[in-house]
Amino acid sequence: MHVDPLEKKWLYVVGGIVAFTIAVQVYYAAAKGIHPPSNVQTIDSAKLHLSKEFAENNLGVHKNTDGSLDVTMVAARYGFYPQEIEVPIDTPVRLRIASLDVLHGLLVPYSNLNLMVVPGYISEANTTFTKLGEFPMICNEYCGIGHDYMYARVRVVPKNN
Amino acid sequence: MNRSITLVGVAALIAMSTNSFANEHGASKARADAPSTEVAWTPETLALIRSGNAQKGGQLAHEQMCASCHGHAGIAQSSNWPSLAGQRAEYTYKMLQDYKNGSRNTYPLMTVLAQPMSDQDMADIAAFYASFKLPPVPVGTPIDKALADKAELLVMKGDGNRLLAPCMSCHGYKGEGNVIDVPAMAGQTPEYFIRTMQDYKTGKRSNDVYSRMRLMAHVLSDQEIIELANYYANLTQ
Amino acid sequence: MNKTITGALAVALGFVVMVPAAIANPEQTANGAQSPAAVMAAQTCGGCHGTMGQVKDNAFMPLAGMPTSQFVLAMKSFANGSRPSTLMGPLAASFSDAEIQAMAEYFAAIPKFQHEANK
Amino acid sequence: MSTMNRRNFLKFTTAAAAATPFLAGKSAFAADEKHIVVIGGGVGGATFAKYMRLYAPEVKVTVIERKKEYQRPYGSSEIIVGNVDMNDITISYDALQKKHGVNFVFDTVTGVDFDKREVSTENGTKITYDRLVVAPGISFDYSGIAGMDTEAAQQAIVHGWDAGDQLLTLQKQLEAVPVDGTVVVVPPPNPYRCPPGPYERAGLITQWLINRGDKNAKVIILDPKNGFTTDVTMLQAWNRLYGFNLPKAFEKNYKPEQVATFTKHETPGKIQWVMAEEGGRVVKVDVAAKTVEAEAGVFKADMINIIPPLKAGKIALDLGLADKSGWCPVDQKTFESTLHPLVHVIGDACIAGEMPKSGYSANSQAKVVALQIKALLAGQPTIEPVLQNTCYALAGQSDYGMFVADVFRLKDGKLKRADQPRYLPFNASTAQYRLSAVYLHAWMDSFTQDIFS
Repeated sequence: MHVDPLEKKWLYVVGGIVAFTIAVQVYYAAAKGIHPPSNVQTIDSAKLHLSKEFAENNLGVHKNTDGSLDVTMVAARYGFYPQEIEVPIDTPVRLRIASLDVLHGLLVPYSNLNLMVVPGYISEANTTFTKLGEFPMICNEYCGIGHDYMYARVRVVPKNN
Repeated sequence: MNRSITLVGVAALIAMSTNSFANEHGASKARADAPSTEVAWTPETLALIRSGNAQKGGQLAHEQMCASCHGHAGIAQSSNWPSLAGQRAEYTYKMLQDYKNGSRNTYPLMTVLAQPMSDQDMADIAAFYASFKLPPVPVGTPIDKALADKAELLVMKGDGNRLLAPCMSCHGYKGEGNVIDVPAMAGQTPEYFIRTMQDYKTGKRSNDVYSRMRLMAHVLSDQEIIELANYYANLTQ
Repeated sequence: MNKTITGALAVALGFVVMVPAAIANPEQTANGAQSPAAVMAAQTCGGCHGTMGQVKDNAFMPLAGMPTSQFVLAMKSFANGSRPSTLMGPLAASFSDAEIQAMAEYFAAIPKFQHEANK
Repeated sequence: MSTMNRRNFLKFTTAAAAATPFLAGKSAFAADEKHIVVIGGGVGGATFAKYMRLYAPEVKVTVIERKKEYQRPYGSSEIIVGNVDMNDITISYDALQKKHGVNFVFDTVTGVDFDKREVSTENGTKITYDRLVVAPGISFDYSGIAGMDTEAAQQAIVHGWDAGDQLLTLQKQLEAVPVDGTVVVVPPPNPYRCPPGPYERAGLITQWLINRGDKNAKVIILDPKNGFTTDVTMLQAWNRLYGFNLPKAFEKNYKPEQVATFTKHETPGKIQWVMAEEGGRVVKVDVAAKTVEAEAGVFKADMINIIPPLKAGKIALDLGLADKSGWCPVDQKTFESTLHPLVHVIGDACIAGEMPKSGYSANSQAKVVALQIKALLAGQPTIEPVLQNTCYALAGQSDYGMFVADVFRLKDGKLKRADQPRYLPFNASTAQYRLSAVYLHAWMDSFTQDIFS
């Protein structure tokens, strides 16, 4: 097969770019431990309510000693629990969420929160809310006929409130 | 903030509603810290329920005198008790387990009946009731059609402002229930429906995982509950 | 509280407090319209099913407001054993058809009892 | 909710007027207002007062009672074994007064002038009545038991059959019983209050000793009778639970195939029942030596609970309402005393044909009397009565219940029970025993509500 030498050079360049991109991702994933915001840990979805972390009384917002917040949530047909959470603005939040039943998604507009909640896994995301107000939590993975109705809210309030 | 106050209130109610007889039998525990139910839908549990023997269940139901309140074919003899005909086996099974270990303590009588039952017994009884068709519109209690119609919006659309999902999203368009343990409600007696919802609303009943029903009941008005009761009683399959 | 204080005062002064019986009570109004025979038959149920069938305990069925046909059917099926029971079988068998009918009419005429949680 | 009609409005105004006792004497009442006075605020008296007001709101009802609070005797044996405490059995008279408009006079009745229709009390109050209802309960007659006739003996060996502090005494005595000690329970002869009660108590004590860890607990019932209400069910339960052996003399009360279902236990059971025919009748008690001498022999015990023969409440005896049997004869249709007109005697104290002396009987009688008095006051004919009794009992274990249930009607002037089965069937299912226990506990509440709230 005849390939024009110029074309050949460009093929090498493109191949190099692809390889570099993959290498960067592999490097960050393997060496720096950076993953997409989900599936950080496994958990038995069927026994979620019997676990310590996702026990009903443990859901919601917890304050850490350094002032940052941990938010524990559960997605279950058809809702997010707790249904409403309140967080102060400009505060680091670590969200950990698990599904009781099927695949769900969690999206909060005006934030970088957009993650899949896969049954059997705990999904984790770090964020900081920078806009005051009430924002819906939306399920963006089709999870059943109640998919549209997974009503829940984040209320971002001023600090020291 | 409101929500957490509510939750504290609910927890307090739960703590207060422990029943003396159940206490005596060790069925009731410190509800505030206990999970809403001990039942987990593991593959083993689901397999056990699938293996339920309806015929054995019928025999057991006879021995346990279930028919006295729930009727021979699972259609309640009087308005006060639920019909069990056509109920999802998982739901019946879960209720029996919840009664047994005190997660549901609204009826001490059921706790006492469930205590001697084995897991297999419960699966059998659940299979027995699941083998019937859902009940027809209850007789003896007049159903208010006008009230029933008013509930349609809530059933089909819910109310986003109150974070209220439509009932049908879980309980089905025909009130037939849904996997795994979402109960069927079609043909249920209005009295029982109202009492159940009020028990959820006040927190007297708390065996719904993650308060899924309590949260709904809490934002429903008493009038809406009555409308829904008529709606579901009036649903025929 | 008030009544106790007034009562104590009156006793101290050698009076007998005769608080007249005058508290309007919906239960009284409901009983007035009933036939004496119906009231007589229905009173036997009260010890378990509550005054006028308005029991507050879950174990017993509230009878107030129960449709006549439902009541009669329940008693008949208890009596002939087709509805299993502990105590209702022997009891239902001891009442006559006329008494059962009278009870049924009595309870059907009483306003339906709402459990406290339902209010 | 309730619309106020003119009559009720008038009553409210009267109520308001009378709330100031200094201004409103009796003159505040309509001259023709009928006044029923009730002596005794127990189950019978309290039920009567509530239902009289319910059935005939125009009638004034005054209850004269010694104690400010009521302690229910039904279910009170559970105090001894610690299942409930005194608070659980103590009931307030508030609802009767506030909700039902019943007058209460907390005082002791000293006499009744039947001609003047006037009751006098210790504080010197005189109360006139149109009809008098006497519900005095029971009193105790120790005269037949040698060794129990002194005050000291009666304080050392208590009956605990009328609620009160004696229950706490029994509780302490039971706790002091040494491991594998012996408890003797002596039920009274017929008739007495709460027919299955003494046997239920014996069962509860047995269960308590077992729960405590006694391997060889021994509860002996020395009985002046050859049977008791619920015996057929109770003895079967004890055979199952406590290694009880059926007395030979009692076997005739079962069918042979039923006797065959009883287990023959090698060792004497944790509970024993010495029936009269086998020498259960007690003749003498030695309080100091803690021995009970029965016809069958002398029994040494660590705790003795004797329920002596009973009679009508003291006030009924003092007022001459009782006959030589110690109980009060009445017209069984209206419960009007046959010895004094315009006086009705209800509850344990009266002779009510085949009706047992029980809380439920008293409750049913009280309602009947309220209806009859309503008719009598209105000059109408009295009504053919129908009454009911239900007694629940535990075998000992708190999930093993049983009952007796009867309906009574008037036949030839006497209350006769309907000829129907009255117990759980011999082959009753476990669910039926368990449910009976649930109903027993539920009944404690619903029954109390029917009377007091």
